[in-house]
Amino acid sequence: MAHDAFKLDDYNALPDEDFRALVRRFLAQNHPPHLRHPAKRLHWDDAEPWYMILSAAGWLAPNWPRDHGGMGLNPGKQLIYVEEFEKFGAARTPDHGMMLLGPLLINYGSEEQKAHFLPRILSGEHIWCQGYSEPNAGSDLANLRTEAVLDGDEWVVNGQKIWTTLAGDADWIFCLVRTDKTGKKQEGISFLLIPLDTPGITIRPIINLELDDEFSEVFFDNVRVPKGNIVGEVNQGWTMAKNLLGFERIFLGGPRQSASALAKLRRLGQHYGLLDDPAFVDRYAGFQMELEDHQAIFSRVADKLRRGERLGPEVSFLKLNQTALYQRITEYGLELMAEDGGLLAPLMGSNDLAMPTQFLNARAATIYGGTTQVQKNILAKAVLDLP
Amino acid sequence: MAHDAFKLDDYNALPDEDFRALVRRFLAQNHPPHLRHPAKRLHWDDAEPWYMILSAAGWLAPNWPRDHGGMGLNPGKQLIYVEEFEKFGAARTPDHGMMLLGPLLINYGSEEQKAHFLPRILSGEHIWCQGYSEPNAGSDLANLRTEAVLDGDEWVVNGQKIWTTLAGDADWIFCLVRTDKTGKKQEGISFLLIPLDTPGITIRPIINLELDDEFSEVFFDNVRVPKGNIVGEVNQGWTMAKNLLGFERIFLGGPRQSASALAKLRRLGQHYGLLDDPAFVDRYAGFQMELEDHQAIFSRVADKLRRGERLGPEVSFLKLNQTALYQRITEYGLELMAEDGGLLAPLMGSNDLAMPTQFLNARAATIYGGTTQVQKNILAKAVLDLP
Amino acid sequence: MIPEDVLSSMEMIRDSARGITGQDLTRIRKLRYGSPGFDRAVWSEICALGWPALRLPEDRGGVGLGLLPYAALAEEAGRALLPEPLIPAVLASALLDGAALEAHLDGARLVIPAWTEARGTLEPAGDPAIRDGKVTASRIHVPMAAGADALLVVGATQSALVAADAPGVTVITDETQDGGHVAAIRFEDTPCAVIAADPRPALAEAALATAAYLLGLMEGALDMTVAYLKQRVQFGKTIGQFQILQHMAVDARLEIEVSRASIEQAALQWDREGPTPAAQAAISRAKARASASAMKVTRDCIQLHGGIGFTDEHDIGLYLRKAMVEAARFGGPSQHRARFARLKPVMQEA
Amino acid sequence: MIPEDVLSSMEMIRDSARGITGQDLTRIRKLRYGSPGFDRAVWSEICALGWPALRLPEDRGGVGLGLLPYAALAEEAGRALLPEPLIPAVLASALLDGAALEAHLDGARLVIPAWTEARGTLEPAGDPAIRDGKVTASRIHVPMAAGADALLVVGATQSALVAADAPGVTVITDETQDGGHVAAIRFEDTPCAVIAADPRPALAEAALATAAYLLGLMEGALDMTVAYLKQRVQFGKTIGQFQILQHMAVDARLEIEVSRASIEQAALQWDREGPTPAAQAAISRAKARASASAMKVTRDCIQLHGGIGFTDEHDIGLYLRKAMVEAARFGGPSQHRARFARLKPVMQEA
Repeated sequence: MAHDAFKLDDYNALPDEDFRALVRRFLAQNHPPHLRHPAKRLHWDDAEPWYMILSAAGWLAPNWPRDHGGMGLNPGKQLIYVEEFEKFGAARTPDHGMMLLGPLLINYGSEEQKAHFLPRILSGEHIWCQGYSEPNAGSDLANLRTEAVLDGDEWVVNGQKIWTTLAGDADWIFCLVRTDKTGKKQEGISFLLIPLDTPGITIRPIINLELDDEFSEVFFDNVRVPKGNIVGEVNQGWTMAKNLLGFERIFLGGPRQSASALAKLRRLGQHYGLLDDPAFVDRYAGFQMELEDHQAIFSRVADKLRRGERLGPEVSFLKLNQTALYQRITEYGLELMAEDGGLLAPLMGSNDLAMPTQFLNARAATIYGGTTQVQKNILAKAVLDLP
Repeated sequence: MAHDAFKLDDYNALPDEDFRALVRRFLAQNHPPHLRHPAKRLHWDDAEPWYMILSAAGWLAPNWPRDHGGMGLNPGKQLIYVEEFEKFGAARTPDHGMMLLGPLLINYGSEEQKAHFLPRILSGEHIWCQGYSEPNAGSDLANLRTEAVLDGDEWVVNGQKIWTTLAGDADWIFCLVRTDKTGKKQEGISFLLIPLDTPGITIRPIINLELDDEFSEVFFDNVRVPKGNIVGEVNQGWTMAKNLLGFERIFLGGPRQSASALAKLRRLGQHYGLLDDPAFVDRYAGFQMELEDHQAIFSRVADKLRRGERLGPEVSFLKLNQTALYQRITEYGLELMAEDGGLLAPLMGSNDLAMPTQFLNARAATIYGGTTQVQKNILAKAVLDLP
Repeated sequence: MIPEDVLSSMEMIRDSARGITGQDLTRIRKLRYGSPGFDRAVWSEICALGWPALRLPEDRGGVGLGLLPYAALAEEAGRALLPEPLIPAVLASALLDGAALEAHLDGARLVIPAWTEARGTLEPAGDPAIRDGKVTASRIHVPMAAGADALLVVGATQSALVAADAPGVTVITDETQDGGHVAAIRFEDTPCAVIAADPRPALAEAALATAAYLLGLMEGALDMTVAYLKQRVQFGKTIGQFQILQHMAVDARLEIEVSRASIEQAALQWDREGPTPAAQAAISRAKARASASAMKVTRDCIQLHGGIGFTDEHDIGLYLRKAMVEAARFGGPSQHRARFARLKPVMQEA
Repeated sequence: MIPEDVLSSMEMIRDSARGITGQDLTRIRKLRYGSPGFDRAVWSEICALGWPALRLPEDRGGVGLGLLPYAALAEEAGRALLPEPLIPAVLASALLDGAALEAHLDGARLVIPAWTEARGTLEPAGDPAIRDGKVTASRIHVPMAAGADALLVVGATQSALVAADAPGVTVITDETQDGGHVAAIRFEDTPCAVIAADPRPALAEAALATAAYLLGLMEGALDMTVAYLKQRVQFGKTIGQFQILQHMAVDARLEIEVSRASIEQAALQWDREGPTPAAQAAISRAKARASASAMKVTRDCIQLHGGIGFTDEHDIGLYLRKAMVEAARFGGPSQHRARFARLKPVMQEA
């Protein structure tokens, strides 16, 4: 593939519309067709070819600076990149290294850490997963208890992480661990990098409602990690992790899920011969209007990024709005299917009609990444200034 | 009118179906036709003829014992009475004397109080209103501050009541007043009877969203009331008032409001020629099903009364369900009217089409008699045993 | 008001049901996604208790109970997520007779009805084509067909009884979300016995029983959820202290209360007056309500559980998956709303 | 993205609007249920600021601003519950010309358009019958007609301008919930001047402006409500501490955020590409959203106020009453959903 055609010295110098066209062309020419609009989060085995294409083209890390091997996009260009990937239905790769760890290392890592880890993320040598949540630290993340105790030159880690996405595919995990039990809960948390092949680590897949093994539990039993695997200062992990919420927050509020559900609803309407049924058309139009409204509010927030403004807590409105819409589309779709909605396999074997799976997937949307209820608590205080 | 035909020695001896037929006959023969399905709560001037008919027939107080001039109905028969009055669309009279004060006097009043007040309620000589809520004691009623201080043989009352229904029509008010400021809020509250022509009382009507003066504020400025006007023991008013919640609680959850709104919706459908419109028919059928479901749950709770069981906190489900339905019917009705929904006067001058007024009225339904939010708080604890 | 004797037979049948259904969902979980997806030994116990004969008059070998006790039984079945095909079997009982009925009732030869050619309807398919004692027809969404000894090809006025292993029977089985399965079945010149009967009243009863099954399912889901709310701690509080979660649980309880009232009222009316249009409409109302409520309640129960609710390991998901299947069986909310509207036109009632 | 120069003209017009609308609702309350229901002196100020000329190109005596700044102005008008007939006047401006336009713009002769014969539509009525310079027609729901100097009888391709006191004009005025009024008007051989114009683009702009008015109204209602939540004490807490009330307020804020985005996006698209089907659809989307959101937000604001919210004395009710009128003007949610579906058939877009 002619990757070089997509390697520019300064993407930011392109007019927005030209860059947008470039992204579209890139996707059209490079994205594996069979991976478009995947019904589930892809495992590494399936995603690897696409990951390596992105890697080879230098398109893997739009948000990293150029001198670390990223595309160095400014916020406006990052948005266009995301928007076009979403619109195209591009598959998400196991991207925790690029999306979360990379920016953290770039901001807080030692030169040695940057030099060692960043290239290996880009090359696909290290696939990362994230160890934040614990059984008793979900919505209340600061309650985490997995602890790391210094013993000579090593941290000894004991505890358990949960909801670790694609842990089975990963080589490394970045964790928030407790390194000090005195003081406030948010203090005494550090950011630690752990190779998953270290003795004492057990990974147990969790089957989710989609009957898929996207998540795992990760157990740490006297896992010994070199002292230097801490990123930034000891006990500063919470602050660092919070500060990094930026680029990926807008991802959580993108229209992708609702758009995908609405596309399925349209296919179902076609399948059942309802495209001229007034009741169906009315419901469909209502959902399409809501989706376009969501795209409008998403663009409005994106415009803030483009103007170089920092995203405030109100970015959470995107997730609230999108996930609620996503759920309602799938609920209607499921009811529309009548008895077919109870079938386990996709109707006619077609992912385009797999509304029951999408319905189940939508259940998670209001739980992960901050439950709807917790987000509203935060918004009440942060945006409406309620007590 | 042949009232005597409806005077029986023992209504409870009649089989239920016979009694039901009797109530229907009574209403058909005696209820003033122009007062059926009133759009608003009737003032005394309008309600008086109907009140006097009930009084003359001995049908005013279904819930009072016969030896106090009531009908002496058992719970099952009371239900039938209420159900048939609701079904018929019988007008509610200013009935606080019969509904609330009467049972309280019968249970807790002195012989002298019973002998004096009960006959005057029945005869229409005394029309009563209720003084419970205050500006800072709404949902949190126990917070009430209107105080009565004993000065010789008189209570001196100072303070303010609000949301007093039909105060302007009443001769007397029964109040919860604070007689002791020490101890818990619920203690130190007494039940006091006050003639509204006592010097120092000012009544100020409050115009509500329906632009109607159903409610008033009542101000007490050194109002002197005879010591003997306390009902029951001093400082026991809260307990007495709470204990009396029975017969009238089921009233709050009856289907009347939703039934009335649905009847208007049907008339509107007719008026706009929508009775064959599939979208209208679908929505209408949905509401009718919900109304019948409500009637089913209402009957189920009523059956408990019939079996002589005491109504628990779950009776509040009736009000929650009915008021939510009532609001949704009127919201749909209003939207159906399009620009006509913005008109102040009833369409075509017909109360049968007065959906905007009904819509506004429905706003109050989830506020008065315990807001939806406060009721759910109570139910969470009382029914689900949540902490 | 439900008569005292009916109330007590409802209590009795509930007790007997609890004996079968057990205390937890371990058995249910084990049977999922297997074949036939239910336990034939449990089915024998069920037959021994006379459940498939519940609605049959005593002169047909039945127990002669009303629809209300049947609903109470179905509710208990739903609370336990019973996978055994109780409701299809009761439907078959209503249509069978003679030796076939006897074998069906004693559990020796389980008959599953195949009554529809279309999704989203309570109307039976047209009569199957029967010539020279052989039936040709297609049916879809036949529940638990892989566990049947015989199939009843139900038509609007006559039905055909065939052995499951008879020639000309082609079964395509699809798994369902709850761990059970349904079949699309083609009958091609399959030897059969012909039975004349109108299946509509029995189909309406099946709809009502399914509503009751969903009611029990909601109760089970909410009970589990309320227990979780009292136990799970976040932000230093049991999460049941959070007002927003309390109100979600109260809303779920209300859905259950209304569903119960709707179902019991419909069954009472049916037992009193038979399949009148009003009683038919009441059944549609109850099924529409229970289907919609069950979906809402089980969805909200997942949300109230948070992350753990999205795992297949936690039992709360079993209720949602079962609701996904049963909410649509014998008609879902929109079909029953349309049926109600046909039975009770707008202008008919105040 | 909104261009910088448009953003700054939006800011300017907002500032100028705030100069007119004042800080509280005392004036609004006084004008309710009177005739003409608005203040002619304020109207003169409004004209002096050039608002009715806002959308007109400069060569027609206008300000030449886009739909986005107009929406910003309408939003401020809505926040203040402005009773003066701004949106009808802007609609008239688009259709008038010559001396009539001039007199309309400078406030000397206010023209109110009468464009519909039916409720629930954004389609103009058919052309009025005009013979020998005299018009015969009927129009309904003409806003604030009692305050008009002239009426424009709008038709699909031509319109007729008549003096309000011309012979043959019969006006039946009905009060509206917000304290304003509308008229059903019969024109019978009324002398008129004829104007040829297609009113549809201007009607679509009026729909978008009404959406923006509703947006401002929601903002005003929620601001007042959030202030109340911080001040009202019950059970020993400011009620804004109760999670359930917090979430209701957050939900209202979300409705507002989405309405704003929808409105601004539709206006931006219209300013860019003119009345294309896609831009028309975007306006329908924005109006449907704002109408539905405004009803929901103002209803919930009443609930959040509790008892005091149900009194006419408290200002929060003014927002609900205004929403009851404006939500339906130039089409409500169901009409605009249908219009959207016509403009964007199901299969058209992903």
